[in-house]
Amino acid sequence: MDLLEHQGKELFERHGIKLIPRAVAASAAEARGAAGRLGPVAVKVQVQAGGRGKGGGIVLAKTPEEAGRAARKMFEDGFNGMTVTRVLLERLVDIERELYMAVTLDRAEQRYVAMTSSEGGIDIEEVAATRPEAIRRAAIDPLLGLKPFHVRRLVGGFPEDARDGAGALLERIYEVLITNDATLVEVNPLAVLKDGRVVPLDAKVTIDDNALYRHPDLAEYASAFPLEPTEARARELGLQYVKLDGQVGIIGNGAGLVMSTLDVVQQAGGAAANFLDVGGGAGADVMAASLEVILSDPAVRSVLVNIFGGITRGDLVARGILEALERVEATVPIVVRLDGTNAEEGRRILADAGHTRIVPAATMLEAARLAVEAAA
Amino acid sequence: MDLLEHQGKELFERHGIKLIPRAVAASAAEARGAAGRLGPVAVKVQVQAGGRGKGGGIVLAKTPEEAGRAARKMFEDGFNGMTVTRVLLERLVDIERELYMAVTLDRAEQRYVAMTSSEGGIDIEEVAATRPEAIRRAAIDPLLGLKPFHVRRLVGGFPEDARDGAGALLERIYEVLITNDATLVEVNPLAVLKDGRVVPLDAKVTIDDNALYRHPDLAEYASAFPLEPTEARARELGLQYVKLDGQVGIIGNGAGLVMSTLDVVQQAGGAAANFLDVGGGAGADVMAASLEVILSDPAVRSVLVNIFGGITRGDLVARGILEALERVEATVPIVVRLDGTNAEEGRRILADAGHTRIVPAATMLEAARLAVEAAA
Amino acid sequence: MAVLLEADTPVVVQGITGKEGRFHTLRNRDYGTNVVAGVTPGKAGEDVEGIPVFDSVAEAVEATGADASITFVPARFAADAILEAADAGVSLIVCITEGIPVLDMARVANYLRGKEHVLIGPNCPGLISPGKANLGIIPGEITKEGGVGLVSRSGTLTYQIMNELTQRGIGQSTCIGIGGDPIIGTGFVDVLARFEADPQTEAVVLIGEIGGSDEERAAEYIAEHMTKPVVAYVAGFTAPPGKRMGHAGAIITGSTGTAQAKAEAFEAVGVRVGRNPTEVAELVEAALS
Amino acid sequence: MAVLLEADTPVVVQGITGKEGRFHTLRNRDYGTNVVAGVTPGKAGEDVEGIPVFDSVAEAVEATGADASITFVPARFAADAILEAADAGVSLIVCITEGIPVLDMARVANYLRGKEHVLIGPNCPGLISPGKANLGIIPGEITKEGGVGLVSRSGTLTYQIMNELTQRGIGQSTCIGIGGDPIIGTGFVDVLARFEADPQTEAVVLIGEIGGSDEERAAEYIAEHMTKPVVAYVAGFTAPPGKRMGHAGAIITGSTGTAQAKAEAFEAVGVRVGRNPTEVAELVEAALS
Repeated sequence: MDLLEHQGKELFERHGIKLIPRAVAASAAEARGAAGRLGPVAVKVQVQAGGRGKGGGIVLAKTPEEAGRAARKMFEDGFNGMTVTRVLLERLVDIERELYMAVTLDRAEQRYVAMTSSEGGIDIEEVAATRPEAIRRAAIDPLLGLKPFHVRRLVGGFPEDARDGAGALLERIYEVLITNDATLVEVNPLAVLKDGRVVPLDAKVTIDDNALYRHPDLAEYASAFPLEPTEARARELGLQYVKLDGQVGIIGNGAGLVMSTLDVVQQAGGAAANFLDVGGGAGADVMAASLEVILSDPAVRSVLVNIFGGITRGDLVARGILEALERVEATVPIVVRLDGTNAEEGRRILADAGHTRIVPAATMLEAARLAVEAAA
Repeated sequence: MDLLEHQGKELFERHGIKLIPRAVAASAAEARGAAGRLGPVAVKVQVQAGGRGKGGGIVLAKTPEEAGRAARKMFEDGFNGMTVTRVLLERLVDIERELYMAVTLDRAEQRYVAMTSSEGGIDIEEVAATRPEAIRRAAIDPLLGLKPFHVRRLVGGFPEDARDGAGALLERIYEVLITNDATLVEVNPLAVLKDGRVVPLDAKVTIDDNALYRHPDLAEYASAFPLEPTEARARELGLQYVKLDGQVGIIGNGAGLVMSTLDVVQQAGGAAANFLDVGGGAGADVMAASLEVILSDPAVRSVLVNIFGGITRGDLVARGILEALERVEATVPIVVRLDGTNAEEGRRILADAGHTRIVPAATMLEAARLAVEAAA
Repeated sequence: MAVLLEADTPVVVQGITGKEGRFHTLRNRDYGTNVVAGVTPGKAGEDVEGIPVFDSVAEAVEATGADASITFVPARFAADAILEAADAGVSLIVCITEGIPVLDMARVANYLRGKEHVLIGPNCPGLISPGKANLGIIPGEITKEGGVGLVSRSGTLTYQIMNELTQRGIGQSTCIGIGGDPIIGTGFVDVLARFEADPQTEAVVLIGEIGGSDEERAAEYIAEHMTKPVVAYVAGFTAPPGKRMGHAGAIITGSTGTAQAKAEAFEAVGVRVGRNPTEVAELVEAALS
Repeated sequence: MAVLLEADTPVVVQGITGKEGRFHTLRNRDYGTNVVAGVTPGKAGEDVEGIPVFDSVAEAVEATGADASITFVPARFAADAILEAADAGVSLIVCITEGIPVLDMARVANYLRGKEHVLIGPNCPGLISPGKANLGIIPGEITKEGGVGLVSRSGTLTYQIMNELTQRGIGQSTCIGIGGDPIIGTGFVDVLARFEADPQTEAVVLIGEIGGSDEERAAEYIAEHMTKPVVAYVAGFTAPPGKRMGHAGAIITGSTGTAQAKAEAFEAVGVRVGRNPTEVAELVEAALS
């Protein structure tokens, strides 16, 4: 779960990290009022994505009126196709220098990695690609934690009078990561102010969804994220759903199989309308809910159900499809391919039902071909 | 550093462990007063040693008067030769069963070990020797800590209704160990009361001396420990000194060499009056102080200085000896054996001084022989 | 000789009395797996269709000599269950559980580093040595004993490809689902090394997916160390790229993590990549003939 | 060939600009040790008599190829210094510092377990391969190149016995002070295995002392694995037994930890035990003739 900047900063403050005076606004009026209190500000669009600096998502405003106008435009226009419900206003400060600091999971090494660069700002990936020596890294074993020698090494490339402040901050950043089950905490830029303070100007925090059960406070942050209506419905039902651009609605079990189904649909000349993984051991209820979600998407012209049973049982899948069709009217063909555990029984159940919209398929490739043809 | 029982229990309470109502008394009058508030009590002598139960160090008292008398006797008699300056009074409780629980360092395995037994009480070592299966053990890697599976396994042999309470206590005990740099936390007996509570009746806690710098609160506990006068003087001067029963005062550098010197003195027919290690890199000051301490012990009939220089320099050792002899009058012979770094210069310095009490020796064995002869 | 799991490997099941644990334990035993014990704290003395239940893995190992464990316990207790199995000394630990926090697994993985235990998973279907033993949730009936070693980050996609192989009459030595979580115990490279060393295995199928750089590392390893033919599949060519927050991840891997990049990494070292599961089976057939 | 330390082993000194660090670094270099770098945070660019100083071990290793480190930093920073050396990838880490909290060392020891680094110490005099290199505070002038491998928990007692050997004309392959702290990196058994494998070493002297059960474990190892003659010494026959608080320690070791028990453990497996340092040298002389 990617936190919005203002949520990440809230988290920073809870861990004793000092920040620049700021306020969150949910309307242009609120933004104008906050700017009145803060003075000249940066108005920053709050979206779960990077690239705001380049994309016009950060606007400097000298007066409350300018801040209000900038906020209004953000709320009205959104950002890169994303809905905007919050902006952050932050008092303008005198920046001496911009640095970079991050701690993140390194899955290949099974460790965390702390990184710093004295070349902060928006182009850190290019710095990494073209001048890797400008980025210092340290692998951190979570059993040991961030040690003083790591910190010394990581801040050793910073301007000398920023090292102590940056070192203390890095220790807090690591604490933020570990105590909140984050997989990424990134500060870019990390500002050295003219008065010598070292302050995070941005905060990118990603929380491990699997660990949200031990952070109910963070789980609540999710309610602030804007969601597309079908996605919202899918989330309510506990389904792994992502909306895509095509016309073939996809339901499968297991992320790998679903991704493979998307690929095969494309190879057959079609395009998937969504990614929907019912997960392991889905019963009739989940199948029915999934089909309902897919059929509620007006872009869907055909549906492909691709189930390879392991824990998931073919007979329950078949019953779920029939159940859904009693509740929702299907105006498009539903190609069903069942294999694995109890698949034969499932196929028989569907054949017996004799529903006109259901098209059986023997293989995954055949199913893709039939679904694409039906959507054409 | 071994904490007194009442100090250990204070530490337990700081970590949220519930204990039986109790009070510390430094006089018979205080004991009587405390017993008046507590009701029937156990009066427990406070010494840095075990074996109190068998040795008469725990007396049950029904009335304040009985408690006062028991305390007076403890203050007057001491315990197994140790001075007693404090007693602990603890309200008598109804005990259903006595268990055992400990966490300690296992140096051979470089880990900590948690141990439990449902046969608590004074004879736990005999239980371990005769029926090892009655003791459950779990090795704990300090990088991982005590995990739920350890706890389940360790309390699995306890009476079923005591397991939850004992498990929670074990987690606290481990916390006490780790957060206070203890090398031992032992609870014997751990009582299951008739009302179902699981409560430590004793608390043996050993703190790592090397870690005292990060626990100033614990370091202060040491001021409550009674010390033999020569030991007190040695501690003031920062020397590793232990009083022994013989007549040959020993000064050496390095614990191994000093122990070896003690052994060689015994092989020569004598007995050491003390163990004194000046440590690595001792200069003239430390040597002078050491000699002063040794000469202040009336039992000492001769002194053996055995120095093998590494960091320690023979010339500084020689100067230290001469310095001490200017301050204190030596009434006994001082056999000096110097080897290693700058030993030749040291020997020359001593020879030039021509002090009548100084007896040079060429080897360790010769030095032992000379010192034993002089003490005879 | 298969890899990691043999017909006589004695297995203890952690979480045996739960619904899933019980179901798959009995399926595994029916397949031929030597299930000797189960563990559910507080249920010592009970049995599951004749399989004795113990309070702890240590007690189960002591009583039965179990040398492999499989765990079905819920996510918030699963890391502890893995550590318990390691502490009890079993050689092979299979964790089916999905949803374990990544920090828990990072700690477990670093604790196991340099130790002798092999961890498969978590969030994986387990492994099967067809005709010998099945440890996990892979449907045994779609497999067939033979010479193809299969290793995969995916679950059901693996079944799909196993099925395609079996339908063509191509058997498997061992099929291992290593799991799709960010931190897993055994990775592609470890399994590839085992297949290379295994006399029964004649060819290898590797099934990857988008994200991370495990496939790129596997390709490097294959180029340097594998003599047996390897056929790869990568899922997710048309998967949505996903919104990206920070840059740190990209800086670390130095890889885009796309299916395209992974397929190219394989092809660059001469590993043939199937466009879909059916083509994978065709390529394996060709490699073996 | 000596053990662990050769004439060309490139060494980095942690804490080189401190009083002790500087003194012993220069003594070691004078002896012949290949000291290539020093580390003191914040002093990069300085030098100590021509030895370049770096801010971190990683930078020193990168610039000079150092493969061994020795640390003289104060106790409260020493565990971090050891970890820094390990992180920088040096093979041999020698820690002279005394007074390191045991919990710090317990963490370090468990972190290093299963990794390739060899840690000698802490609270030890280091090691010397006479005639080749000296890494630590052992006085080089009392040693002589030859065939006796010496391993000891004690510092000055080791010098005493080395001196007795040298005075008899008996040279040493490598002398290793493993340190007397409750938790140390390399123990007797590791060193014995190295001496057994080292062609230069013809006989071994083992110097133990009261406490713990390392000597008992060493005796077991010698009985099972050593073909070369071993002479032992144990200090502390007349040492005060020490007041004992709890019982947990005794339960763990199952040993009394006395010098008597240790000497008997050695003699039970045919290892001769000298009654004093002089007798140790005599026994070695006899074993070699």
